[in-house]
Amino acid sequence: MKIGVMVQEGPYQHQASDSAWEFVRAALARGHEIVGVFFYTDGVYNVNRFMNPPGERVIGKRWSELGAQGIPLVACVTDSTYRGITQEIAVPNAKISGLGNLAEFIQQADRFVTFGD
Amino acid sequence: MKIGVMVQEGPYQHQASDSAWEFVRAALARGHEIVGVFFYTDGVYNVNRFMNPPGERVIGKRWSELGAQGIPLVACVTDSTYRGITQEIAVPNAKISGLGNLAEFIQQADRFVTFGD
Amino acid sequence: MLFTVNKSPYLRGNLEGCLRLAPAGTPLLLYEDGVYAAAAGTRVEGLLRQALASHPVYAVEADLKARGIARLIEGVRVIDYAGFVELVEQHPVVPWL
Amino acid sequence: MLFTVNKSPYLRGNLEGCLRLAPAGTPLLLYEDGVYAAAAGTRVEGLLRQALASHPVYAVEADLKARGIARLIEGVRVIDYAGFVELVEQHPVVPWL
Amino acid sequence: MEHGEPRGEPSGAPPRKVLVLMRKAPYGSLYNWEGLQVLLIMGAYKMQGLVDIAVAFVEDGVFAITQGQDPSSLGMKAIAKTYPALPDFEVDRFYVDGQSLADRNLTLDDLVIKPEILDAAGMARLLAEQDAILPF
Amino acid sequence: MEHGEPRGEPSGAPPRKVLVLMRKAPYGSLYNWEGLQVLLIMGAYKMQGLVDIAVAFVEDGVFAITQGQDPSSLGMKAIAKTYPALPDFEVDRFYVDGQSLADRNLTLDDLVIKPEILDAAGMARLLAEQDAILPF
Repeated sequence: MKIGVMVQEGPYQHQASDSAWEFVRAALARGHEIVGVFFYTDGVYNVNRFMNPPGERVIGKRWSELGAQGIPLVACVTDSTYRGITQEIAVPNAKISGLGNLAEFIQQADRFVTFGD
Repeated sequence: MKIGVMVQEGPYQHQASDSAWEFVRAALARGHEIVGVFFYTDGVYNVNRFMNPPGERVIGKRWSELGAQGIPLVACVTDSTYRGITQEIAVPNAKISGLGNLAEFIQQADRFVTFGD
Repeated sequence: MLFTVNKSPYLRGNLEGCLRLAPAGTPLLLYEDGVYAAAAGTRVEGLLRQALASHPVYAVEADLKARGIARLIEGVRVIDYAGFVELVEQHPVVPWL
Repeated sequence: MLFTVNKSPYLRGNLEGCLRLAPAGTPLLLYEDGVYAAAAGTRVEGLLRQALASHPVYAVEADLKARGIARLIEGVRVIDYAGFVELVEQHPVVPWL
Repeated sequence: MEHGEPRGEPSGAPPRKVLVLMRKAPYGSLYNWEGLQVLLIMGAYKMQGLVDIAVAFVEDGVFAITQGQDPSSLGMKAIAKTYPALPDFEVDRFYVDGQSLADRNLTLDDLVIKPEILDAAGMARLLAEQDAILPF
Repeated sequence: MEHGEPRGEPSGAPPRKVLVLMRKAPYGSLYNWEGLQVLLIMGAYKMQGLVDIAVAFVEDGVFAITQGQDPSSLGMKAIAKTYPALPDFEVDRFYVDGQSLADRNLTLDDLVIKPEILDAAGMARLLAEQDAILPF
């Protein structure tokens, strides 16, 4: 199936980002196509490339690795602008772009799952 | 009196940062001394200098202005490192530093107030 | 002690939780989404009436206005941020976030 | 429909809220702090027993293990993330965040 | 459990049914402001026949559409006032959970729009019709 | 209402009484991990006689100290296992709300430390003694 995902919280503070990542990996393992992961509201913090937690999972890097496999990763441009996240500081394979991407993902997906608080 | 403040959430997503700012202004207006504002957990996002909300309150700038009045603003260095916030991208008058600052603020303050979710 | 509550009483247990522990006479401050508890005639009015029976209850005006809450339960004292600060002058804060 | 609940039943009304609207037979997935509802013998056990009377109830194993929840209410089905995905294959998701 | 069957390609398929589900209160957090932005963009996709879009107000989500909101002294944008303009953006299917209104001592007269009031069974049917539900 | 009187300078003053109040569950959010970091730093200040530090577990905060936690498959750090080491960092005053334990079908035997169990009145007294309460 084609599955779309939205993440509404930033890394570390809430489990949402971790749960979304586990879900995406499990969906890929079952042969599904992830049409995209849309990072909305505080979720845009997930694509900050400067996360550097000592001895810990690096959430931005994990997402970037999924992006390298061809999964579209988009952080909402408006929310990013509010919060000081720009394309320059985004991890590789993540795009800062408009809400239209969310609409596209939904329109392409057979299922859509949101992770948040 | 001497009053210390902790902020546990980032800007915009939750009202915590707004409430803390209103409280600090009102406390100053009543002649109190704010011994410091400590930004902890997602609160560290408050000091990002690149926030740029079109036609909206710029929360980082508001804090920086209070810092210019001599109020110590400290964002937890560990949480900042986790989340990709560094001294270079911090607003003027905000310092990325250790949890010891929180302990100092508490030790100096007659009252301590936390804003969060 | 000043107990502060910033959560909606419909979806969160914060108000109920702090009422269990706050000794009679201790003031209670509602702010942010906590001010929804002060609206008259709702399903949770009983909870706030229980609070008012034992505690002075304050609600922040700017938060009431933002949310368009006009009809308050009788006895709730509306204060501005200066009033919030005054309460903090008088009492150490117990943030029931 | 698959209702998903990720909040503790002690401090949040999410589980109760979605039970009011979920038609009988609709599966319910507990994950993150939502899995606390699956623990046996607690004050909120009645809520989950009510859920089990009308719904298949699933709980994510990794979240149970993280929290050290060992004794579950009988009838709760423990699944891994692959099982979560299987449920999503079968049902559109209603996230009751 | 077994796999569901994939559907066909979306092009040429009927419009995806999308519901924005507002469950949180405004101002204390940003979520339902963000849900409002999603409604606006979905309206544009509805115009192209790609999605069908509706919004439901449940639990504290009903506070999003109450009259008299004035967050100006907090420097925040008013949320409710945008709703009456949504039909201009092709968003015109509004639903509200009757129990949630009653619990909060609200009636249609207290709201800035006139959503269709649904009982629990009606709300469950609405949820069941959707391809995608976006919570705010 | 009238202004309270400022206290004297803290140097030479008795140590500030600080309570970390754990009310949230671990893993779903980071708060009580962060509270734990505060306990560790406060221990260092206690050694200097500047603060007195205690921790109370109330409501879902009691889940922070249950036995058997294993978040390794989620790639997260275990939280509970740090608590037994806290006395080495000068943090040794642990309190738990008895009602919160009972509500969750927990007893002292289920916990990684042995906090003093307080009833509602005892917990209220503990809260009333503090100069600063830090919620997590």
